[in-house]
Amino acid sequence: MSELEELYRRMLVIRRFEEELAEVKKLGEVPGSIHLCIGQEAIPVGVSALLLPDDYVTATYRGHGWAIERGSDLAGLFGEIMGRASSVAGGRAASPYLSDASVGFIGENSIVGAGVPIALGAALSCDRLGGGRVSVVSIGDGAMNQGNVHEALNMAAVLALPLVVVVENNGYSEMVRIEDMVRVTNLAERGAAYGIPAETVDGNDPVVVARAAAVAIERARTGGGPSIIEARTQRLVGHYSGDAQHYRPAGEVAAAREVEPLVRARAALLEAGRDAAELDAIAAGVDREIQDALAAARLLPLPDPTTVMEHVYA
Amino acid sequence: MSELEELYRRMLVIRRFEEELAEVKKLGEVPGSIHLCIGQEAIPVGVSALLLPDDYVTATYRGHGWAIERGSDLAGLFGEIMGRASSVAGGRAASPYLSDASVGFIGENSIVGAGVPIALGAALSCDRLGGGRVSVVSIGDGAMNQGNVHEALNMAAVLALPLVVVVENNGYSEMVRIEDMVRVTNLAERGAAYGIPAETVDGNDPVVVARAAAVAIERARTGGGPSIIEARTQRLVGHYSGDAQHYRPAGEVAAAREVEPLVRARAALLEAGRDAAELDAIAAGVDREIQDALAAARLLPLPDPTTVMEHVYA
Amino acid sequence: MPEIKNLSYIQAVNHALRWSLETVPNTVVFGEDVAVPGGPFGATKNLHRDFGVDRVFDLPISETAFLGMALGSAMTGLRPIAEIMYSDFLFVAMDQVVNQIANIRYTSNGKWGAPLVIRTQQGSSPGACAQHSKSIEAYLAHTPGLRVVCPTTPMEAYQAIRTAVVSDDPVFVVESRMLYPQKGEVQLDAELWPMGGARVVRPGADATIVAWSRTMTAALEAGEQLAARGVDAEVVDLRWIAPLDVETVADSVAKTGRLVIAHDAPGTGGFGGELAARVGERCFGRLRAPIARVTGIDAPLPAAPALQDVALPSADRIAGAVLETMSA
Amino acid sequence: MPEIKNLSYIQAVNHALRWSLETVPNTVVFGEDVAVPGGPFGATKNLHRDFGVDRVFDLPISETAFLGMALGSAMTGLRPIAEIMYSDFLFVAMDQVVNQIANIRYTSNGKWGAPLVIRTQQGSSPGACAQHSKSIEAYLAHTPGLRVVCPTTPMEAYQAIRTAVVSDDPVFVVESRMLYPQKGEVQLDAELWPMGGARVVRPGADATIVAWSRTMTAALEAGEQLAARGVDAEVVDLRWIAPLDVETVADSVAKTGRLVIAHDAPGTGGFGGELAARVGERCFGRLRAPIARVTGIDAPLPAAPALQDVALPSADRIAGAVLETMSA
Ligand SMILES: Cc1ncc(C[n+]2csc(CCOP(=O)(O)OP(=O)(O)O)c2C)c(N)n1
Ligand SMILES: Cc1ncc(C[n+]2csc(CCOP(=O)(O)OP(=O)(O)O)c2C)c(N)n1
Ligand SMILES: [Mg+2]
Ligand SMILES: [Mg+2]
Repeated sequence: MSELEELYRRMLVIRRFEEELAEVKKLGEVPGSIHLCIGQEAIPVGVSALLLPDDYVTATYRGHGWAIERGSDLAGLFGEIMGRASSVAGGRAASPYLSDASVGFIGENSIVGAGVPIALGAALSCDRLGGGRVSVVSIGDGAMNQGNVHEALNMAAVLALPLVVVVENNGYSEMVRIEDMVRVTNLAERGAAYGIPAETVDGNDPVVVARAAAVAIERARTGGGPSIIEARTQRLVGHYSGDAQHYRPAGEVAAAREVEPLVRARAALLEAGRDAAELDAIAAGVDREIQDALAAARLLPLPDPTTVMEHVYA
Repeated sequence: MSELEELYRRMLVIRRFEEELAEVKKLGEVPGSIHLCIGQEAIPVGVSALLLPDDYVTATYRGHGWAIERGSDLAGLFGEIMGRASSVAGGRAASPYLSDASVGFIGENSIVGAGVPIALGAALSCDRLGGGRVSVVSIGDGAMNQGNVHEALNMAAVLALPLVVVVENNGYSEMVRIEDMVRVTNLAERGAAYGIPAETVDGNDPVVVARAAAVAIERARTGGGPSIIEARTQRLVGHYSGDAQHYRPAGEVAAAREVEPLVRARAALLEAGRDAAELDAIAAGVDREIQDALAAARLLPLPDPTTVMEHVYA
Repeated sequence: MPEIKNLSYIQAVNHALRWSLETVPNTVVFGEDVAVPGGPFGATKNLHRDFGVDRVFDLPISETAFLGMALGSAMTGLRPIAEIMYSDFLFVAMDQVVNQIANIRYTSNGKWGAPLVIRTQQGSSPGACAQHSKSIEAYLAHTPGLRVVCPTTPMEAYQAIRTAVVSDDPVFVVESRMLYPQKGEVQLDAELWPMGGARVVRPGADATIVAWSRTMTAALEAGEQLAARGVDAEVVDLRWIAPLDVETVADSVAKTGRLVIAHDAPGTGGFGGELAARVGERCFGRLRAPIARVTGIDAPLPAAPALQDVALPSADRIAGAVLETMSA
Repeated sequence: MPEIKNLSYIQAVNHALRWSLETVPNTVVFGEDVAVPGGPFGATKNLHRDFGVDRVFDLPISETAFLGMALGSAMTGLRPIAEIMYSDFLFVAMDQVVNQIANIRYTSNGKWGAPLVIRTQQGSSPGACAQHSKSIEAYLAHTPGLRVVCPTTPMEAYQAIRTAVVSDDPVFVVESRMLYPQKGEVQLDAELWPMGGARVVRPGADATIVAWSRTMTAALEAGEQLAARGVDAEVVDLRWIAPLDVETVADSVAKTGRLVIAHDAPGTGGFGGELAARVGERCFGRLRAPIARVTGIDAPLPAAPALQDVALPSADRIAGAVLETMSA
């Protein structure tokens, strides 16, 4: 299987997971709101292709894709989001704050930017405990305006820690445009303020993302310190499950659908000689995987209310 | 009187105030610690030369010079710092947190960086209420690593507010060197991250500072948005009153004394033809002013303990 | 004839903000998604359209900077109303609250003031994670210099915001997300209410229940349950956390001899402790049973509804606590 | 033979940190001015020299980032000990405390943990401004998931830090700047103490005084004053705010029937309210007088000593409150 084909399959897993989740949400099986990464799959997939099992990943509320790429159990993820006694976080965290220690997933974070200082801590462990491990953190474009991110970037540079900061620039923070909230064209321009190598890449191409990640991760593994990768992308859906997207100009999403990662990867694969049936078979396989996981999640029990006070302390 | 001569005199006022304060502290008349701006006088003097009475100034705990330049009553300042019922803040604020609404002095701040968001607010008022007023805020080099400063700089740029941020880069944050705490050579390099014009200037020359301030303040007054001025300087004394400065390399302070603003200004004035006696007369006048203020402060009563609950609320 | 409308809580908030922009000079409204989008919950709907971008504007995700901006602009002539989207997010900007906004009047000896309003909303909802479900009034209550109100009805919300906007003190209006859809009558041209004051919502003789914020719903329901069982509970809405109206509560307890305090925030260190301490002192010798507290668990709030159900005060639990004080 | 030294409180802290670096694997110490300078108060003196820059290092003035770093590194194998120079500065990093550090064990269903220590110091001193004089224990106490200790003597400080460092929970060691110079005997090779537990420092029969942090000094002095007037006060050092040892306090009050709680933090919303509420509940019917609180004023703390003198609990005021409960 070619590199792209594998990346394509992995993006499909995330896409189908998210789509299925949207359906399950409509059925009333998901309490609370969910923030889907539909359209942004190339980023977790491209970056994670370079990661090893004992690396660490930190993400945001829009982090299902990162958890999946880390190798979290799909049924456990569905279950967690559906408020069940999941293998992931027992139903305590839900969609926007889940974590999974078993796969080095530091977790999502629902406080904008707050994951970066935490990922910095994981990078400190990687550095001090040895083994060439790295800590990757994903944030959104809007998060670049939070003080916590600024502080952590500077500190990562000063301590030369193995931290890779991935900025998934989807152009929006909730309902406002990033160009109205900063006075730089590319967020990667901020790297210079910290002395951190930074580049802006096409976030809808997993191969491009993987190439940038390879450089950054190699730099981190070999003591070269932090990097910033700004990956340009678009979300094809609302900020959260109930978002009517009135704020998006007409045609924007339709145009985005033309250049979204799965459409592009499929076209590239066809171009490279794969036939459609082959790709459909991959999709069917992914679909089964997702359906099985969802079915398994539906069998998970609800959390036992008598356990509500467990794990506040060690 | 020439521009430099007036600037020299004003620097002398600050210098003598601070020196006298150090003496008074030694005499046990000042409770708590004080953070003197000795060596950095050219910065408040150079910037304030361009300010009008209804502009706003915000500073740090090292802000006596800024308060003096704003026109705060010298006796009131001494009294405030000495824990007396002063005209400045009634003894409630002391050396590191004093403010003076009567002269548009938003105040010092003892939380590193926290004055910048507040000064941003004053800039918002300047903008929305009209009149071409500006808000100036002084911070230290170390404050550039606080999240609050980052957020406020970006916001000032986005809102194009009349804010002038003066970074008094004295090379140290308490006992650590700025070059160990950032990976840029000049802090002004960070301006680009916000799209804010920024420059690094000689902070020991009040004329140079005034020139930079003129540009920044004019920009602010005319709707051109914020600016950053990094003024390079050195403190000739400890971070605070009890600081033995073990962390400073041998000879550093001695070398700094050769190029400090008052020495340089005096030399320049002599060079320009002023004679020493003239300058000594200025110094003597300043000295009297300071002595008178201190004498007046010593006559101020202690705050009345029965007023302790006043002014918590309006 | 008074102008009375049937409005949801969030609509009442919108009306109060509109009133402020129309009536109180130099009012500005800012926060995240408050302008063009009209607010994540619709609180600021159409205000940007009607009052323009100079007065109603969106900001980057920089709460520290914009609460600082609220302070600095309030000191210098504006009357800012800032929105913190979820009360949990206040913690990223807590320095500006605790060390700046709360201090300035006192530390300037009254020469500066901070006439600003910070609106936020709190409480848990099904599926909300621990970072979107805190109830924060106790953190604010322990910070002298602030005023804090937790409105529970559309009319209360309308009046609380108006009172806050004309106040020369910094006021936190802590709204309740769970109550946003609830409707009620709002008299738009009502006189302004003074700041402070609890309200006896349900008079009763046997026991006193005090609650605030979302928990009032459970408290009132408990009152009904108890009535059905022949226990006549007096239910008091504390409303203002600061200034605190202990008198109304103490008067009620002097009458009933029994007190149950309910709130969603964790019990330990919650504001219920303060209230219990004060009433315990005032009503010493007049209490017929120990003061009981029914509160959120001493844990971060779990997201799964199955766990949330036992994590927060319910009408059942409040009624149960009252019955226990009756048998004490 | 036990190894006993006469140390100041700050020296005891230094010894405890040294013990941690020597004994507990993967311990790291970081903060502002803690490495080469040895700490603003000397707590980390020579640790950088003896353990190297990888384990003891200085950081930029970025408290949010470094508390987050403490959390992330604690989750992944290190045992960080972070220093927040003044407790007031914690508010700039409060999100990492309230929304991150306190949550992670619970929200991960026990799969992640945060074995970290945050040392800070609190309290007012003459001339200190309102931004350098907060007492913060109540904010922490209301945040489930944290452990909080306020040591009052060199030996307490030494043991509290050691207990904190080996704990798998996040522990705040809230030291007292005013007590730093005070000397006392420290047994360096003492067994570790378990976490929690108040201590009866002065046994007595007539009334109970509970205090913690700096205020213990005033409480003990009040005990002496009262003894001179024939009142035999029992003085309890609460020590751990979380976990809280109500039993020791309640046992004392069951005996004396009278309770005065003293702390420097503002009274309203202070931890004294919580304690009063708990004891009020437990000792209902056994109290001979209302529980009294002697606290810092409900205001930002003023800098001038003339104002500070009346702003904080003194031995006189505490003794006065006890006498009042005696005559109730
Ligand atoms: C501190 C904080 N402020 C505000 C929010 C509310 N909020 C949630 S997501 C979001 C937008 C974030 O935008 P971006 O960083 O671009 O990420 P994206 O959602 O686009 O992935 C905001 C403002 C929050 N969760 N935390
Ligand atoms: C938030 C916060 N963290 C730490 C401190 C302690 N502190 C006071 S001054 C200072 C150094 C500041 O350095 P810089 O910004 O360069 O200003 P300078 O003192 O050199 O004028 C520090 C760390 C503080 N006051 N506030
Ligand atoms: Mg975005
Ligand atoms: Mg400096």
